[in-house]
Amino acid sequence: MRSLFGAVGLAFAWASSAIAQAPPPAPSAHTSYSGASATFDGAGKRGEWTSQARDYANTRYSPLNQINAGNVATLKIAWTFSDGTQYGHEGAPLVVGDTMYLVTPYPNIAYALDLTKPSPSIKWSFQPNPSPTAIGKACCDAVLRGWAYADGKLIYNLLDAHTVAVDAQTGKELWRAKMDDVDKGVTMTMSAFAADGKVFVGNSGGEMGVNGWLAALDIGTGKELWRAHAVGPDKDVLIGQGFNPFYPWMKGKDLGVTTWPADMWHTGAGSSWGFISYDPEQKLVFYGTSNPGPRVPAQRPGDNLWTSAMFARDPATGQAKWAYQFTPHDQWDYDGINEAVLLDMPIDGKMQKTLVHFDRNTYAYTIDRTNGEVLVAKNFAYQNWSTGFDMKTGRPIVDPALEPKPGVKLDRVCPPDIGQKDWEPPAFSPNTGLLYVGVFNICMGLTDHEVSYIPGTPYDGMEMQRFSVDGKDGNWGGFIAWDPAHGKKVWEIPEKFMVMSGAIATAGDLVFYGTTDGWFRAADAWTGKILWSQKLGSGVIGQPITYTGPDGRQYVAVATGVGGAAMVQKSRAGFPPRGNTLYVFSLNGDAIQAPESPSSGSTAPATATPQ
Amino acid sequence: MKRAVAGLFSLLMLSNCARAPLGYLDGAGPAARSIASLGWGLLGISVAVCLITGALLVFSIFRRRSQTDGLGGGDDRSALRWIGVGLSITTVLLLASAVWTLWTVRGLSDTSRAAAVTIDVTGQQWWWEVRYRSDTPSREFSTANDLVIPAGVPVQLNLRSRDVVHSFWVPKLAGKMDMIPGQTNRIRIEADRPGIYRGQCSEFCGMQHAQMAFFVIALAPADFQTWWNHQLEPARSDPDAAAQQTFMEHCAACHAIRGLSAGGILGPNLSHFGSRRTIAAGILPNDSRNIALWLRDSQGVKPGSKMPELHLAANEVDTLTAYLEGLK
Amino acid sequence: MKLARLILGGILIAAIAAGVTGWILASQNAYSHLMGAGYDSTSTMLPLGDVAGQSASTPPADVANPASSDPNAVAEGHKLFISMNCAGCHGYDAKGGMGPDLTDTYWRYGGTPTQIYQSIASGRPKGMPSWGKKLPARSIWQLTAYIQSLGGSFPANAYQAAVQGDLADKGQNKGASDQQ
Amino acid sequence: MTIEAVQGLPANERRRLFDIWETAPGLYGWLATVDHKKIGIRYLCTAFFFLIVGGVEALTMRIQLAQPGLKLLSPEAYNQLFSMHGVTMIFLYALPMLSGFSNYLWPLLLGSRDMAFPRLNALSYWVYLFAGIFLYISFPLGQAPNGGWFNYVPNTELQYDPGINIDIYSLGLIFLGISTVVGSANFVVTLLRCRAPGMSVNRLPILVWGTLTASVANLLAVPAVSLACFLLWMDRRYYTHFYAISGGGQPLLWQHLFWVFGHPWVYALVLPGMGIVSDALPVFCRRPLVGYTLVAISTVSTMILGFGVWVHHMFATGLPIVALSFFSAASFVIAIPSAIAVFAWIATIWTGRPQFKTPFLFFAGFVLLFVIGGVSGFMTASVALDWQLTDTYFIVAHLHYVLLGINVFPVVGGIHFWFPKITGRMMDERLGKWTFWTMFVGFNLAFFPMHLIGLMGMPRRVYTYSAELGVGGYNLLISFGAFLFAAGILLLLINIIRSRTEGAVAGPNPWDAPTLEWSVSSPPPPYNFAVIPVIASRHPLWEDRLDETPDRSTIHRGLVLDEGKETVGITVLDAEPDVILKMPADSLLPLLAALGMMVIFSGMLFINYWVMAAGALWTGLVLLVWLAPRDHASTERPTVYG
Repeated sequence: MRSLFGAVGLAFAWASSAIAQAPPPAPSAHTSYSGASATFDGAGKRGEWTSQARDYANTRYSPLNQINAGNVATLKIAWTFSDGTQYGHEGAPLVVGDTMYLVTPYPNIAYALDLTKPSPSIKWSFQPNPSPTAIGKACCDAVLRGWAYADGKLIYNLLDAHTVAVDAQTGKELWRAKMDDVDKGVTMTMSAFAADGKVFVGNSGGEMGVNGWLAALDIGTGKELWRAHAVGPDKDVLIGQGFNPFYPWMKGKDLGVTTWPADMWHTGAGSSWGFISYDPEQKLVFYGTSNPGPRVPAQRPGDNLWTSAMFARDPATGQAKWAYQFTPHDQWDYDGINEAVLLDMPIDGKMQKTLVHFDRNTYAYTIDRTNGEVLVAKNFAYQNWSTGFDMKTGRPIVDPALEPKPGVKLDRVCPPDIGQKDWEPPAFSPNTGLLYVGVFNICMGLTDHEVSYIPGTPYDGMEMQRFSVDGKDGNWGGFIAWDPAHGKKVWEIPEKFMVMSGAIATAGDLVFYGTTDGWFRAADAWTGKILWSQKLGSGVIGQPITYTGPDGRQYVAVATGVGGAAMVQKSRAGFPPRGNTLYVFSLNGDAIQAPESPSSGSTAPATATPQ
Repeated sequence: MKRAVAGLFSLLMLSNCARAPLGYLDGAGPAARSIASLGWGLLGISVAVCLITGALLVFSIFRRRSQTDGLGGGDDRSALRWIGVGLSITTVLLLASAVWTLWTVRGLSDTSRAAAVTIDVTGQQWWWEVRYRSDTPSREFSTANDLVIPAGVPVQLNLRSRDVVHSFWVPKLAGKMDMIPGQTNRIRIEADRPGIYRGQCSEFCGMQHAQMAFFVIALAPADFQTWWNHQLEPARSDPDAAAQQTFMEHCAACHAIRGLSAGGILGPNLSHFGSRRTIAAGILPNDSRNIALWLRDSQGVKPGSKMPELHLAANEVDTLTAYLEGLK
Repeated sequence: MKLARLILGGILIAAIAAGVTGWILASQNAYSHLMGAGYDSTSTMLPLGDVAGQSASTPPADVANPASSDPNAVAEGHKLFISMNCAGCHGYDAKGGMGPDLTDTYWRYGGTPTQIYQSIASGRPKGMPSWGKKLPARSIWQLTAYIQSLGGSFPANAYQAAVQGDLADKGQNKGASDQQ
Repeated sequence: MTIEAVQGLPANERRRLFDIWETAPGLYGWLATVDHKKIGIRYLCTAFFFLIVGGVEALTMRIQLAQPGLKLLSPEAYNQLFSMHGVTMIFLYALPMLSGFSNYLWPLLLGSRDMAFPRLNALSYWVYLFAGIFLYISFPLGQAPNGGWFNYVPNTELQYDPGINIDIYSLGLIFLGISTVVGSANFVVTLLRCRAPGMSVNRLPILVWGTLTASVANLLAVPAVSLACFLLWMDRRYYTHFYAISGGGQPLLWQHLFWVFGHPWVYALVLPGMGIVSDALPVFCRRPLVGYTLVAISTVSTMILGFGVWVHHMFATGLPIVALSFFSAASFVIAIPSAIAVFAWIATIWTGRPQFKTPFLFFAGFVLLFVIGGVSGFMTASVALDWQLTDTYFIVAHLHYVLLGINVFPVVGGIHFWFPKITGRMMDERLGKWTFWTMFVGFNLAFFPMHLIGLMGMPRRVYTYSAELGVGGYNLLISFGAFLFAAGILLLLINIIRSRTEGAVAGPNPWDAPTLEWSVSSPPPPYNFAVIPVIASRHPLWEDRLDETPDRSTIHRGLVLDEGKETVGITVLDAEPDVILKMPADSLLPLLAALGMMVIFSGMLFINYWVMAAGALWTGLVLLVWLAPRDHASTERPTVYG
């Protein structure tokens, strides 16, 4: 049976690589394309995966190489685990020591799985019982993008705008902090991010006219240390003396107020629901802010700072060091929440401390992370809203014909609201110097409707139809390798559906990613040749990880469970059913085996449920 | 004779017309004034033509004739010559009028003087949204049915419609300009001196077209700045939390008040409602009696209005009235 | 010929009389809809509470939508659907998004006019806000009329099926619930 | 119907002709007649009926507007009334009334026995009648059109007007358009082929010129509005986006299509009226019209220019200034042909010897109203001034001076003038004068003050107005005037009814008029002319007295054509006899075809495809029978009598 699977997988891998774009001539003797490197600070032990991105720099790179281009074809399912939930599964399981931590989408049940036993073996589970009201307030499915582990605690956000910390050993709730009011449309879907002794959380609800913020909580108590808003006066945004953005148009007093019509900033969104990164050397955290509210630009003339932007903040005080707005006066809901990958690389011969950010607006930015200067800004996929990029001002040049006007239909704006890359995080390999990222190939028909702010209802107004750039039967997505120093695409694997899963890269020169229609693939990091593919039970929009088990084997794990923004494709043929299952792979499917006789005395899993 | 008397009578009436609140034979700004002088000119020509032709007609009917039997009559050729003379005069008059018209149009479309303020006016069934534009977005705000402008300077208006075709008309200040969905028509108005000028929708726009009026209030430039700054402040917070709660429950889905989390855009923004002249688009003076009447019986006052019957309790009407009136 | 004229004249006069009377009556009638008359009495008849959660309680009478006789109701309801941000959750085509699809025949909380009215007026647990105070009864009935017009509504006689979420019943074996 | 009144032809011959041409008796004949005179009278009566209906609508509105803030009518009722008033007066009264005159008079004026296509003529009437009924069915349904006769989108799109009100309007106008186009084509071909020999273009009565240019204009203009209405119906019922900006449509497209039709149409409503005056006024001045050629040319040039001024209805829509300037200049220029006509009429009166008969009063009154309506039009032609004038009561005053002045006054004058020809009896002269003065005074009381309230800024199409405007007193006066005017119409009606039976017997030519229709008995025999006359001048009956040329028309000698229902067809330019045209007998086909179309349009109204298909099948079958091959014309030489 397994060999049959393998054969099918192999056959498919071969077939898929045949349809993949022909790779460019490989660089001689495998030298890094960009010369970029990362520090990998904050990563756990070599075989662990202790945070969503594995390290502070957001690389999703694992030094494991047991599985490599030579043997990946024999990868098989070792074990699976179903949690029974139906909403989209977007997070990466964490492996700390011998335990794997997994949190489901709403109702946000946490599971600890004991990896020393034949899996899955539930160590404990925890049911936080968030309010069901939150389901109807979450814009894009009742998802959760990840969870953090720090100081023996599993810390994560609940959909109903709470943050909860659970004892990683026992599954007992340690603290629960109410961060905002779900009745006003605030939900929390981002992954908590632990660094510098704090945990950082932000809100979702950019479609609901919320006021966006990022907060730092004390890991031990859940006490709020500071909260930085994205809109409003400088004292709310935590902009003070030390704030020094690179571009002059972002300097000035209370720009979070003056770039909005009177009082409109109160409902100006700018929520933070993407991944955070941290530079311990400079003591800066980096994160993006969402679209302005309402999504209809005609109702909010001005640049609408600090929405669709990125902040660099001091984790101790929250004070901003610099900020950069990717899409001033964001007219198409492009957001700026996508993550920053912190890399050092030579640009024009000079070594620079940079961050790389694939924006939903289809520009891939390489930015000096010390001051916010844009060093490279190039399109990583097709777009038509911008006719170019002004390197002097750091502003994209907008095509006036594609600026929406209420009630007037625009037939084709590319990309649509979800960009050509949404929140799904890229991976970086220091060997190739490339970033690997799932992208889209789509456009939208757009009609804006002026919209009322009614608390708890969408402050939205965008009527959209999304379709492939290439017409009716065209592909909706792909997976690319990107050279961040030169702003060039190195290779691309076209995919029928949007690629909404995260990617990882390994020292085995492999990259792993999943597709909306349920394929999980391994590709050669240098050439993009698909070396292995496996069809799974539902679509993959989660993030894979790789770890070393207690048995010394390298495993690759990914959770399926289609949902989230991928649901915009649900009416297309081949779209998979919902349903969440964790799949764990190993070479030949080997795993820890059950004892000879099924033990009746095996310990029942401990459950902790707040009553 | 009868015509002549009627003509004289009507001339007397015309000066009356000019003084009427919507009369445009007496302009209060440069644009309206240049049209008014054109109007007086063409009116003069018209009256003269009517009087002369009328006199010719009457005389031709009653003039004394030599008594001859049978058919025929005067000489066709001389008659044709007189027709030629009449035609020449007509042509000259028409040419002169056309030149005068085009000259006036040229003056009206002159934009060499920079506009002091740009205001978006958006027509909708059956009221006017007025939005003040600024290079500093935070100085922008919305109000309704009162168009406050600085006197003595040109004001640029961007006219749009949110539903059907409307037409923006302040006869004392400028001619009409239609508000057509999907396009922005631009017009300039200027008032010579502070004052209040009536405006009216003048394109049929559905059931309540008749009751879609507004007022232009021209202030001295300094007063205008004071007014603008005052408008930018959030609405005065009413100590009566019950009134705010009632407002949030029953009104906020359609009306906005800055400072509350009320952000409805279907109806006028009520942030400084208490300082407006009228309610329901220029049809009722803004006083507590009328506010209460409007809250109780909007469909009786303005049938078909988009303001629904709210079926409020009497005490709710009272608290809301006091609250709204207090939003100065 | 004379008879023909007489008959013709008679018909003409009768037609004019009928036309004028009809116009006065009908246009007054159409007007009364705009005034909102005729809605409030019905709304007070509606039982409050979560219909779907109380299968044991007596189901509410099959109240027909009082807006169904108003030719403008569906159009007005559609406008409200957009302007009250319903479309933000349920989609501009009402085929769902953040909120459920309103065009299919699956109803979480029942698909009769009364139940739809209830869902709008009182809200529902999974994030549906309550509109009972924000909107007058007439507007909610217009919204109900629009949602009924989407084709996913149950006919009134399939009421039991709506309550039980069982399409197979289709209201044919109404006695089934009595035997339970 | 005395055959003896006709001179020349022997009685048995006339009997034979009578038998050939007379409509069959009884109900069948009543439904199947193709006689242009009967159809013309039907047109006149139906249009007069709609005039009264539209008038009653106007009076109702005038009660509502008599004082500020009255609440007699709800806004919806008022909007339906003013829309139907416009639709009725413009579409169901003004043009059909003129078609009635032209239908009745054209063959008589041209010396023919019938129109070129008698069955089309009947079809045109039936379609008009059914379209009128179609439009008025909306009343008992309480859903009459309520978007004004101009029906601007998007106010009339489904989103803003969800009833069937506008569907009735758009389908009704398409339906009526069929009647107009068919009728116009018939007039044009009749002119080209069915004139009497010798009736060259320079001998045509001005009424013929007027109706001809109007008909050509209709052929070009009506398709525009039919298309506009069809697109609107598609927008409303099939969710297309011709006018909706949400789908890339253009609201201004409607205005362009509508006014490209609307403005020429207004001229089509007045040119035949001006023709009536140009033909009948000289009779009462006892001399031919001064400047016939000039007037004929001005008629045609008015129409041509009329196609180039439609944008003056859209001066305030934000079109580019250059375009506005062009259309403004064109609108000034169009005053010139009208001035020619006015000067010609005054010169005719001046050089003639007026006889103060009732028709003369109407025609002379018309000249004054024409001038007033003309100069107010001249004011609105000025683009800058129009920005103030448009959509105020000044325009209401202007258009009523134009449409009532140039259509109703000549029409009422024309009724007095041709009543003896149609019925054989004179109308009462004393009552006629009372009618004139009541109407004239009432008219000016009702509409002259509208200029003033327009200048005072009272907007049009409002169901009520504020007392602050200061126009309450004028409005009361206007309402009084309107009722006085209506009283005049009532007097006219009384006069018509009384004189039909009690009027003095008229004889063939009671006014001693010069044109061909007065050469036959009153009322004319079914075959019009016993022999086909040969025409030698513009004034066949005044030739001996005027003695302009040595040639004389031969009226009682000529072709007899008694082999069947026949008339003569001429060559287009020279008016030489060419063929003998076989005319169709009574036929139910026109009625049946019109009924079928009524079914189609009813199906379209309620979007019932079965009804539509049934109607289409029915109409198709009727047309198939209609078009079955038949002996149309014969080239045999006609026999000549005398």
